[in-house]
Amino acid sequence: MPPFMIIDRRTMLAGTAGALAAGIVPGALRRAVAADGEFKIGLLIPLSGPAALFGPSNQGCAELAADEVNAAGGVLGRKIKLIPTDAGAAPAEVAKSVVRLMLEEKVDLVIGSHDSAVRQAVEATVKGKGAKSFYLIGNDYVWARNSNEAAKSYISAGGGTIAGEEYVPLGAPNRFEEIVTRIKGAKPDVVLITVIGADNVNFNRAFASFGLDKDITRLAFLLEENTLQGIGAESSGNLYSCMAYFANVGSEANQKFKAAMKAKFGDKVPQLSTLGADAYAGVHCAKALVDKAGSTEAAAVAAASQGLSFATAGGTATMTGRHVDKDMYLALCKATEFEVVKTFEKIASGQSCPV
Amino acid sequence: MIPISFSNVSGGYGSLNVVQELSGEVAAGQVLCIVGRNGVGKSTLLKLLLGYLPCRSGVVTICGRKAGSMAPETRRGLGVSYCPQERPVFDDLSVADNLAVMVQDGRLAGYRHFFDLFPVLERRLAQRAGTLSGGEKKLLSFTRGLAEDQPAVVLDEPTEGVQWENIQRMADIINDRKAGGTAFIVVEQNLSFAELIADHYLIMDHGRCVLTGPHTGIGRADIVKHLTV
Amino acid sequence: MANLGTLVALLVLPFAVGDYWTYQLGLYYLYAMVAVGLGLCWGQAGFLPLGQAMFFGISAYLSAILLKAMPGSYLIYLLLPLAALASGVLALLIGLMVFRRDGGSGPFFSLITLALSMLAFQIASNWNSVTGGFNGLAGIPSLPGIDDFRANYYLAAVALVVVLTLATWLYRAPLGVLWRAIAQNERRVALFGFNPHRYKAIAFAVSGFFAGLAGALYAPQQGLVSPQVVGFAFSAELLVWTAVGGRGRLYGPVLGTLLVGSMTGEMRDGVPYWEVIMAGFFMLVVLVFPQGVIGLFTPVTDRLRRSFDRARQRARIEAPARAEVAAQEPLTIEAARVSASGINILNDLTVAFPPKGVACVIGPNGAGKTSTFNLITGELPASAGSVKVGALDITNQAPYQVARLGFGRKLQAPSVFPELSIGDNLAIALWSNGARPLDLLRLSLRRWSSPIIAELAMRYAFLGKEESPASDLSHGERQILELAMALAVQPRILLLDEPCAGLSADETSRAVDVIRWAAERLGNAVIIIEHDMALVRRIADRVMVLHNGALLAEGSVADIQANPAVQAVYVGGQK
Amino acid sequence: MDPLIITQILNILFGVTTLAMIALGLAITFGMLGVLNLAHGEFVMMGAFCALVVDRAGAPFLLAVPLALLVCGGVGLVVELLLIRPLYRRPFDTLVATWGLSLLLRKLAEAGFGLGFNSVAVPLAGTTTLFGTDYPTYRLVLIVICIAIIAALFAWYGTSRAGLKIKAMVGNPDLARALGMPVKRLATTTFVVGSCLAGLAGVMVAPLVPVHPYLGLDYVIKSFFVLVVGGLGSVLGVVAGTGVIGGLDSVMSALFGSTQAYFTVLVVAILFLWLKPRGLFAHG
Repeated sequence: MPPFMIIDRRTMLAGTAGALAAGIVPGALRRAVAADGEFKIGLLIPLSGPAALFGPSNQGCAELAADEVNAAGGVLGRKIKLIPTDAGAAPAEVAKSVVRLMLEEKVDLVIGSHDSAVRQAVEATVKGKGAKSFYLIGNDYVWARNSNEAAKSYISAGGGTIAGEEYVPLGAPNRFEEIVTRIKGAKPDVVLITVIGADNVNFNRAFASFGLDKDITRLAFLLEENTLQGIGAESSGNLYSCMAYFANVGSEANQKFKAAMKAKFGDKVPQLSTLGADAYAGVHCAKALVDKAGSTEAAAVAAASQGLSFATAGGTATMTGRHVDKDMYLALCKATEFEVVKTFEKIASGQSCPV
Repeated sequence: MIPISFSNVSGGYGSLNVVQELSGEVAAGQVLCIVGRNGVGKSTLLKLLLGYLPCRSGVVTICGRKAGSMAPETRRGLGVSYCPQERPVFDDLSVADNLAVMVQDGRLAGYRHFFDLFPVLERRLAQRAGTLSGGEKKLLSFTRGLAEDQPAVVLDEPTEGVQWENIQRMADIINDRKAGGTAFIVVEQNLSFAELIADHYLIMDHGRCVLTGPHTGIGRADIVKHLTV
Repeated sequence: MANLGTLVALLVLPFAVGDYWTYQLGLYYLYAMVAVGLGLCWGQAGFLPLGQAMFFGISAYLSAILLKAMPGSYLIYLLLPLAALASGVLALLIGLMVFRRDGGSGPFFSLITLALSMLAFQIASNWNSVTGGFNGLAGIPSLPGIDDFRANYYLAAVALVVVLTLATWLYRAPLGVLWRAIAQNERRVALFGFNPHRYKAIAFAVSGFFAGLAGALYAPQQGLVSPQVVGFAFSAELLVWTAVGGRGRLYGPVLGTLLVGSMTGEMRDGVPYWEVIMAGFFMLVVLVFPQGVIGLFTPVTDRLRRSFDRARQRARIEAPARAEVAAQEPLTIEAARVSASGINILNDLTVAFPPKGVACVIGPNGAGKTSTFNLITGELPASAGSVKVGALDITNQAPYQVARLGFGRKLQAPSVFPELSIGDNLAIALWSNGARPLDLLRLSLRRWSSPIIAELAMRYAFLGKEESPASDLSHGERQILELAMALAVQPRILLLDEPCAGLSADETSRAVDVIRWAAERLGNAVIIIEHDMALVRRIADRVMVLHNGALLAEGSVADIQANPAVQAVYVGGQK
Repeated sequence: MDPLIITQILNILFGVTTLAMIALGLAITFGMLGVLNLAHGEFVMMGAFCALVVDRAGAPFLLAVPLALLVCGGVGLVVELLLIRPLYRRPFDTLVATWGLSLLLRKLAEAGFGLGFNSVAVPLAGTTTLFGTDYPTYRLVLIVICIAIIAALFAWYGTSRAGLKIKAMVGNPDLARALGMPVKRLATTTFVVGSCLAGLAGVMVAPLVPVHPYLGLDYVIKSFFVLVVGGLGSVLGVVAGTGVIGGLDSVMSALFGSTQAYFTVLVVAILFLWLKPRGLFAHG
C-alpha cells in the first residue's frame, strides 16, 4: 500500500488538483519510501493559471501550521518540511507534480486543501428568512448540479418552490444580463448561487447593477474573501455566504490563528480565506492522524481517523467515520467583509481526509 | 538640374537580372520614350527607378539626389509622379476619391481641365474605380499623375486600352506640360502615340538597350523592326 | 535508422534519469506523438490546425470508456488502435469537407479547428453521462500487463518510435514529397493531376491518427481523462512546442515538446516567473530562429545524411510509360467567355488548335493569352462557351482533372518547387502519369526516371544533380527544369507560357531546340505563348493572334506578318 | 410591451455594442494589417487596470481614458516596432509571437497587481427607468457611448481623408507608395490605434467585471469569431459580425440559456468559417 494519503478537496476554478491527483496516483506509484529525517509533506497549491490567486494564502497558512506542529515536536518526532507544488496547471501536469513529490522529493504525505458541503445550511436560512421561492444559478458541472439537487430537496421539504434554475458553461466567457433579467421577472425571495470564480463576480455585479440586491436575498455556496473583493462593496448588499471558515469568524481559535499569522508574516499576511484555512487544517489533520496511527500506513491511518480531533483555523474539528464534523458559518457581506451571522455547530461534511 | 538620370542600372526578381546595365536621362521639358516588345524589361526598369526593386548595380538620380535605397514614397517626395502599368488605380475607392486622396483640401477643383478633356471621368465620379474598364482606369491614373504637377512624371503604358481620340488628348496634355518644363519617362508600345510626344527613344530587347537616340535621329522603320511581329 | 537509435536511447534512458523523469518523460512522449502530427500538417503540408487536442482527447475518452467497460481484458489491445483510427477518420472527414471550400487553407482552416476544439471542450464538459462532465472520467484501469509507471514509460517510448517510424516513411515516400510540394505551390501540384485537397486531408487524417494513438494510451497511463485534454489551451501548448522545436523537421516537434515541456515542468514549481521566461523564449525563437531549435543542428545532420546517401548510390528505376494515346485530337475552344469582377477577359473566343505541331499564341498585353491557358486547364471558369478535346468536353473541370487527361503546362514565371531537390521535382512529373494512389507510399518511386529525362539530362547537365535543391538554380535553369517537368509528363497537349522569358540568346536557342525535339518525339500538340518573334519564326507551325480576348488572326508566320490588322495592333493604331 | 422583454432587448443591445467595441481594435489590426493579434485581450486587460489605478487613486473615472490610451498606445507602439513589423507576411509566426506576448503581458500585470480579483466602482451607479423598465444607468450610458464611438469611427473612416488613405493603402499598397503615402508608418499607426481601442474597451468594461490579469482571455476568441462572420477590413463588417455573434449569444441565452447560447455561437462561427469565410460582405 502506498505510504501516503491525499486529503481531498472539491475542485475550484481551473485547478482540479487534489481530486484528480487522487484518481491517478495509486496506479502510478508502488514504491515504498524511506522514512527518516524530515517528515515531508507535499503541498498541492495552485501556483499558475487563474486559480493561482489562492496560492499564497494556502502556502502561508500551511507554513504556519507546520511551524506550530514543529514547535510541538513534529510528526512522529520528525520535523515537517513543506514542499509546495503547482496544482493550477492541466490535470496531467498536476498529477506529474504529485508523482514528482513522491519519487523525487520522497514525501511522506501529500495534502491539498478541502472545503465542506453546507447543504443543511439552506434549511436554516429558509426558516430564518421565511423565504418561499428560490432561484438557482450555477456553473454547468458536477459540483454545482449536485449541490442544487440537494438544495432543491431541502427546499421542497420545507414547502418552498423553485422559481427557476440556470446553468452557465464553465470556462466560457459568460454574461449575466439575460439571466438577471429572468430572475427579475421571476421575483424569487432567494437566489442560491453556485457559480464560481470570475462568474461569481460577474453575476453578482450584474445582479446588483439591475437593482435587484435590495429585494432579493442571495446565498452563495462558494464565496470567499478574494471573490468578494471582486464583487466589490456596492454589489454585495443582501448577499450571504455559507462556508466553514471566514477570516472574520469571531471564535477564539480564529483570533489565535490570525494573531499567529500576523506574527509570522507581519504586514504581508496573505488574504485569509477558506482555502488557506483548509491548508492549515490539512497539516494539523495530518499530524494528528499520523501521530495517532504511529505510521503512514494507510490501514493504520484509517483506523486512527475515528474520533480524531485536530485544530483548524475555525476551531476544533472531529472525525466521525471518514467524515469531518466541523462548525459552519453563515455570513452576511458588509461591503467587502464577511460578518458572521450564524454558526452551525458540528456539521458533518460529505467527504474529507480519505485515506 | 536633370530630373531623372540613371546609369548602368541592373536588377530584377530573385536570381533573374531582367534589366542589364541600362543608362539614360531625361532633361526638363523632354520626353524619353522607352519602347520594346512585351517582356523585355521596360516595367522592371521603371520599378528600379522608383525604388520598388533594388538596383543590383548602377546609380539612379532624381532631381539631383542620389536615390540609393530610398523607398518609393521618399522618391516621390523628391519630385516624381508615377502611373504604374498594373493596378493603376485604387479599385475600392470611388473615382472621386481616387483623385482626391492626395489633394490637400480634398477638392476636385484642380481637375477641371482634365474633366473637360475626359468627360467620361466626371460622369463616373461616384462609381467604384474597380468597375471601370481598363482604358478608363488608365485615363484616371493618367489624370491623377499629371495633376500632381511634379517636375518629373513616369508613365507605364498609359494608353493601353484607351480610345484613339483620348490618346491624342493625352499627347496634347503631355506636350503642354513639356512646354512648361516637366520631364517625362514614358514606357509605350503604341508607336503612334510615342511619335506624338517623344524627344528621345530608348529601345529595349532582352533587358538591354538596342537603340537609343533623339526622335529626329531614329526612323520609324528602325523602331517598328524592334516592336512588331 | 535514426529511429532505431532513438528507440535504443529511449529504452535505456530510465536507467540514467531516475524515476521521476521516467514518469514525466512517459507523458511527454505521448504529447510528442501529437506534436509530430502537428509538424506533419504544418511543416510538411503547409496548413496549421489549431485544435489538435481534439483528436487526442476524443480518442482518450473512447479509450477510457472501453477500459472501464472491460477492465483487465486483453481484447483492449485490439480496440485501442480502433479508437485512434476513429480520430484519424474524423480528421479525414473534416479535412475533406473543409479543404474543398475556397477558404479551405490558411487562417480559416486554423480557426475552424480552433472552434471545433472549443466545441469539443463544451461537449466533454456537459455530456455528464458519457464523459463524466467537468470532473472527467477517473479511476481508469491500467492496460492489462502494464501495471506501473516504468511499463507505461516503455509503452509510450515504443509508441513514439512507431509514430516516428511511420512519419519517417511518409516523409520519404512520394506522398511526403507531394505534401511538401503542396505547401510550396498548391496550384502547380494540381496542374500535375493531383487533387491537393485530398492529399491535405490525408495529411490531416494521419496527424489525427497520431494524436488519437497518443490519446488512447494517455487514458490508461494517467487513469483520468478530463475535458482539458480536448481543449484549446492544450492545443495551443502543442502548437508552441512544435514551433519552438522546429516544425519543418521530423524531430523538431519531439525536441520542442521534450525541451519546452520539461522546462515548464521543472520551472513551474521552482521559478516564480517561469512564464515570463517562456514567453520571452517563444518570441526570441520566432524572431531569430524561424526554423526552430532544431534548425541549430540541421546543418550538421544534413551534411551527415548527404554523405551517407552518397555512399550508397541508388540505381534509377524506369517509370512506366504513359499508355499511348490512340488518336490525336484537336483542342477546340468555342465562344468561350471569361470574366472577372465585371470585366470580360475573354470575349467569345473561338479557336481550334491542331492535334499536332507547334502553335504559337501571340498578342499584345492584356489580349487574354494566359487567361486562355487558364481556361483550358480549368483554373478560370467559363461563363459561356466550351472547351473540348476531340469530342470530350472539359469545360469547367477542376485543374487536376484536366491535367489527368494529358495536359502538361509550364507557367509563365518558373514555378518549380524550390525547396525540393531537382530529382524530386522531376519525379513528381513522372508520378503524375504513372503512379496509382497507393504507389505514392512506395519509396522506390523516388528513384523513378524516364528516357525523356535522361535525354534532357544529356543536354542540360544540371538536371543530373538530383540531390541539390531547386532553389540553387538560376532563373534560366529553373525555366529549363520546369520545361523538363512539363515534358516528363508526356502530355498529349503541352501548354508553354513564355518558355524562354528571361533566357539569354544562347539559352533561348537551346530551349527552342529542346521544344522542337520534344514536339517531334512526343508527336503531340504544343501550344506556346510567346512574344519573341524571332523565336516564333523559328518554332511555329501556326500562329494565333489574340486581341481583346478574341481571335484576331490565324495563319502561318508569314500570313501574320503580312496582316495589317495585326501590325496595327502591335504598333498601336489610330483606330 | 412587457417590461421584461424591453429589458431583454436592451440586454441584446448591450451585448452587441460592447462586443463590437472590443472587437473593433482587433478588426483594425487583423483586417488592415493581416495581423492575428492573440494579445488583443491583454490590451483590453491593461485598459481595465488603468481604470483600477484611477479608481484606487480616488481620481475621476474619466481620467482612466487618457491613461489607457497612453499605456496601451505606448505598449502597442513598442510591440509593433519590435515584434510585429519583422513578422508581416508570416501569419503563423505572428500567431505564436503574439501568444508569447499575451503570456508576458499577463505576467507583468500579475507582478504589478497580483492575481486577486479587484473591483472598480461603477461610475454611474443605480438604474434609470426607460420604457417602463429599470435598467442600470452605466450600461445604458455604455450602449450610447459604444454606438457613438462606432458611428464616429464609421463616419470618420467613410468620409475623412485619413480614412481614404487607409483604404487606399490596404487596397493597393504599391500605388499608395507611388503617391507618397508612408505605408510603414501608417501600419504602425494602425496597430497603435487598434491597441488604444482595446484599452478604451478595457476601461469601459472594468466596472462590470472582476479586474484581474486573466481578464483578456475571455474576450479574444469571441472577437475573432466576430471578425470571421463580419468579414475583414470594414467597420460595417464588425458591426454586422457583432450583430450576428453578439445578437445570437444574447437572444439564445435570453430564450434558452447560456450553455445553449455558447454552443450556438460556436456552431455558427464554424459554419461561417467553412461556408462563407470572407464574411457577410464578400465581394469580388
